[in-house]
Amino acid sequence: MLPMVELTIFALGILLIDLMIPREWKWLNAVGAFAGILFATVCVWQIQHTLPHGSIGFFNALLVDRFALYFWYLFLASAAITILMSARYLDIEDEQHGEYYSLLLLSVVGMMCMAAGIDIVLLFIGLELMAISIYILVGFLRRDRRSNEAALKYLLLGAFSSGIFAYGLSLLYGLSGSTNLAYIARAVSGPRAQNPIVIVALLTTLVGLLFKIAAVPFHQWAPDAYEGAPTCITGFMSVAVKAAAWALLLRILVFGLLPLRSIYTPIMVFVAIATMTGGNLAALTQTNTKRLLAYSSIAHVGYMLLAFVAMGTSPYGSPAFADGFKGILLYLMVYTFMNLGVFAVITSLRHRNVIGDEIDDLAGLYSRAPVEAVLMLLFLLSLAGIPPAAGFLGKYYIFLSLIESQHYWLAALGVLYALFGLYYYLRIANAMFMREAPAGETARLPISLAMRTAVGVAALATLVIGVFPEPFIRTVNWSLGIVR
Amino acid sequence: MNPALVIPALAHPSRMAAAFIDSAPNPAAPIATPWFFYGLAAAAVISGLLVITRRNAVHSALSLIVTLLSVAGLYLMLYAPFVAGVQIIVYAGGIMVLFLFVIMLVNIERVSKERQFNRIWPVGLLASCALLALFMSAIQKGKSLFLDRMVQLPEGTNTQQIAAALYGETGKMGQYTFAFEIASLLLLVAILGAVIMTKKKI
Amino acid sequence: MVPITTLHYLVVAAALFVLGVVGVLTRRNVVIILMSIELILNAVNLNLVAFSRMWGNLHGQVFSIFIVVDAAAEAAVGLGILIAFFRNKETINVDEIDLLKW
Amino acid sequence: MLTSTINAFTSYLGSPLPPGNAGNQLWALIYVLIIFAGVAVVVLCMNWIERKALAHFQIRLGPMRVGPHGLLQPIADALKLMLKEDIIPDEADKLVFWVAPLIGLVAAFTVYTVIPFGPSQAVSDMNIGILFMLGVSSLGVLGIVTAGWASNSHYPLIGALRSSAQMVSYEVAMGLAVVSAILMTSLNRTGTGTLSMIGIVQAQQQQGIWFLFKFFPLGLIAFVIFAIAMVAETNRSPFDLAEAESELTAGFHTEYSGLRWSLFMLAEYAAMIAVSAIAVTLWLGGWLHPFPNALNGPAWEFIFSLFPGLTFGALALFAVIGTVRMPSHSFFRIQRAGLAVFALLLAFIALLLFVIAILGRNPDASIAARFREGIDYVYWFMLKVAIFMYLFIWYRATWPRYRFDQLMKVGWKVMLPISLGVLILTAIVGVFVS
Repeated sequence: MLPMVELTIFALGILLIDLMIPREWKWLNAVGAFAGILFATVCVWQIQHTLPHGSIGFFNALLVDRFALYFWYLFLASAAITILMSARYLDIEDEQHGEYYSLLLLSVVGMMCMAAGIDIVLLFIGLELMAISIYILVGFLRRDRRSNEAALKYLLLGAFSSGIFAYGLSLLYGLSGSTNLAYIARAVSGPRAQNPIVIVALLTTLVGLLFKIAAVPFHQWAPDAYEGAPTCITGFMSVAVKAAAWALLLRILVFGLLPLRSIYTPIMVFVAIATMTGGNLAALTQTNTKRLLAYSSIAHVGYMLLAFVAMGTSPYGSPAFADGFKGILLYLMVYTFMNLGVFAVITSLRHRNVIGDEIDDLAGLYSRAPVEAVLMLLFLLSLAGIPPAAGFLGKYYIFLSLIESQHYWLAALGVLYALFGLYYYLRIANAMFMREAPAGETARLPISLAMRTAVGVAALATLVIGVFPEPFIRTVNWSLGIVR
Repeated sequence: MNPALVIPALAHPSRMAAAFIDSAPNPAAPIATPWFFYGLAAAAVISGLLVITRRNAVHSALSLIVTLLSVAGLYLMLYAPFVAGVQIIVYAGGIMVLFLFVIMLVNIERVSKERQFNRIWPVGLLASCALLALFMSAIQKGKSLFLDRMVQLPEGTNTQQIAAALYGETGKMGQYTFAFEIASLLLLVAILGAVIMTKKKI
Repeated sequence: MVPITTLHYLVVAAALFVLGVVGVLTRRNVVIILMSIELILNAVNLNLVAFSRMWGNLHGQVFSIFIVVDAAAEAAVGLGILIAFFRNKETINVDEIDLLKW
Repeated sequence: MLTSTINAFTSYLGSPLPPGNAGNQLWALIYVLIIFAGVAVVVLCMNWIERKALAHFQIRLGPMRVGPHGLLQPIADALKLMLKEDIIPDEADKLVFWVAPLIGLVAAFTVYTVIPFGPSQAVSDMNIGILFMLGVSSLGVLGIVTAGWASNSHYPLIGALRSSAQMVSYEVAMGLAVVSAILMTSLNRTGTGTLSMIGIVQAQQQQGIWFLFKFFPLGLIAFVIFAIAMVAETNRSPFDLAEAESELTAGFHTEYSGLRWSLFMLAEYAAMIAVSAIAVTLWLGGWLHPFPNALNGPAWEFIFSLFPGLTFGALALFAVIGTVRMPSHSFFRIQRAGLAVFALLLAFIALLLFVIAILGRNPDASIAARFREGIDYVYWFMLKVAIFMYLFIWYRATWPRYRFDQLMKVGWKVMLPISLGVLILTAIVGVFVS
């Protein structure tokens, strides 16, 4: 059974059961959603073992290949950790509703369609299913003005970018007469690639995609949406939504529009540099942790775009291409765990009357929750790309692919910006370890078991991927179909 | 292509070949006079212009309705009666009523009396003009790419054919069945969102 | 009189698209921005239906129906969020959405 | 010009036409004019009938002075409305205030282009007939919303918001009920249904059953849901609280007067006829006479073709009785003469119909036979619609008004689930049957 079907059944079930359970028992929704994720994982696992070579389902709409399966696992993992993070947080915010979990599961359904679709109709509808679910989740704290504003801004810009994206897709349909990416790839190849209409189609599609992955100059929504959203949703957005947008981008640009890469790669160079610069520089001055992490996540998109540049400038299938692709996938996996870990710790700062998203709120965390503080340090080092932690691995492959494709100065720029990153991540660490906790806030933080599990799992994954990278690299190779 | 890196989608285009029907190119029969087209197109664009320039949001909404109806007329000229019907029933009858409703609920007198455009409007306008110029020149230069024909679609069975694409012929699923199911989830999410956002107490 | 071809429809669609973009980029009123997005989606639909006629298959028309579905969902959620926002702060102007820095 | 007109006319009468196609464009234009004038006249008649019927429900006489039994009352009313001062409030949004009634009117009248009075008695047979009809009739909401807003006054605005909320919510249940009827059209050998209004009636003809009785009681439930929703959709009692005098003065058209107000009334009645026509087409077999499967021999055809004449004969009889029973006061002398003339007119029409029925009893290509057929179709269709129109009046006379929250509750929590359930069950049963 497709995991989408399974997740939908659970989402609908949660909506129904939510009506029947009393207020005190609402946390059962979280249990239900978690069970749904587990069942879906079993479904994906089954599919993985019954379809060794990737297969096309639903009359050419879905391509369930290893690439899709890889992303499906990522989405499920991040959704699971997010659910663990959410239960307590929603109680504090007094917004413990079944709809939250239902929307979370449905957004995962949308993401799965984005990763597996090869039909632009399905890709678009999956994208919108995910995006609209997330708009609502961002605005889920309805009485909170910041949440409202974030949702409104995110929706306006998101819908705008979807419109532009759809315009590009409509031109692609016009060029090929089919909504299937394989036909589109055939239609835009050869001498037609230089045609102005093809370029307009590419540009509009590209703008939509860059909006979704929050690349500069289409990033304005990200800091606001990240800051205003409920913290657990911020974590989810920064990893799962980003991974889904990347899956969509890779599906369209690499699987569909590969013939046009001589056109889009130069654009990507500028976008990558601008994204790294913009993200890193803006992150330097932030005082709000969520906003800082939003800019840092933009910066991380910049690194991944570097890998994309390497892919675009080296021949299809060459080592540089493969390493770039691998770099992006590995980076997304690593980023999922380390960033969710960071957000889990920030979420756990939320308690009575304290929102906990300022850097000042982290002051003295070491004395209030030593384990979390240490793990937070691990995540931060990983984000900065310091070797024992997993973050290094993703960066390693990206810079490797850049060097393989002879983009030495781009690689140098990337390393330079990574140092910038180290500075602002260490600012957070400084607050945690060097500063005193504010008066009246010295008691131990009440952290729920689920949250401890979430942080623990994320930390374990970050550490294990960093220390024993071999199986994970093999996984990525497998997902790309590289026999080694 | 390096066989080491196999991306199934590109390696086997034949396997994912959707049997999309390309009917025999027959010359376009005149549907209506070109004046119909010019009239509807002018109505659509002019009222579109009114949408973004009117001070009063209700006037904008009414202009948008005119645009939507003109576009529905253009669909009819393109032998797409079902899409035209959907356009009228969903857009003009549903979405626009929603818009008018919300405008009236959040009706603030002062909004229509203050500055209508944001501070960077010249930049936006300039960028958009550049965009328009880009599009027009692209269409002008790239028109060789488009077939010089308009296939006459069977109007009488338009709905049935769309149904076949969505639900499939008897016994097998259509190309868009899965997307259709996902679209139902999209609508469910929209209902959830509207209820969560507007209800004071869930 | 020149016969009407696909290009004519493309030009109309491009004009509508640009009008929508202008509206999003220049207006302050959130409701009108949402309407401009509807204009953009209409331009997309017009493109799709014209191409559908050009190719003689119905994929474009089916796609345009999906876009209409999406437009409906977006409008419903957008206006819902707008109402929630309006409840907390009595404005619907974009640049007064200023609690979060732009 | 004249000869071409005549040619078009005679060619329409003389040549067999494809179903639902009103021949050439000229004839379509004439058809549109006939329908517009016809609807306007019917609305005038409805006005009289409604007032009389309501009066009789309340054991009063109703209008009696203007013409015999007040028969000329609607004309007097219309004259009065046309001559009345046309007031536009100072603070109103002039343009929108002016456009709003037109939106409603155009929406209500456009619907008539796809109503099939017979297999070829329709202006056009669209592939998307029922969709077009629902879409255009849903545009009527816009007229109401804008009218309420443009008046720039509290009662109209609240009334407009209420009635549009009501119409939009009942449209959902209505649409689902319609879908379950459309689903039934696909239960044939090829498995393809149709949205065309004519096609829907023909499907009932082929399956030999009105969809009202199909899959008993599923068709019936869908029909009942539609029948309730259509009353709400037209803002009629008992769902008329948006125009409730006791709460909101006159709802969205409080600020309207004179001709503009009468346009709203015209639109309301035109919409009532239109939704009744949809109900008749979808569930009551449209132009088919009762029991089309059992009673269809030539003899039955002849008997059914006598019905129009009989109806007019009965009306003439009523008029005669009225003439006889009129009190012999000098005041009533002219009235009595008028009613007698009216009775004679009705009797003449009845006679004409009988003659046509007898002349055209053999189904051949003669003009009489053609005429007879056309009259039959239109007659059965109109008779069914007339029953609905009477029901509208009946509801108004007998039922108390809903409260607004009750109304919304009924719409969303009762009608919607039931119509969804009926739709699903219809699909399941349909799959098992085919």
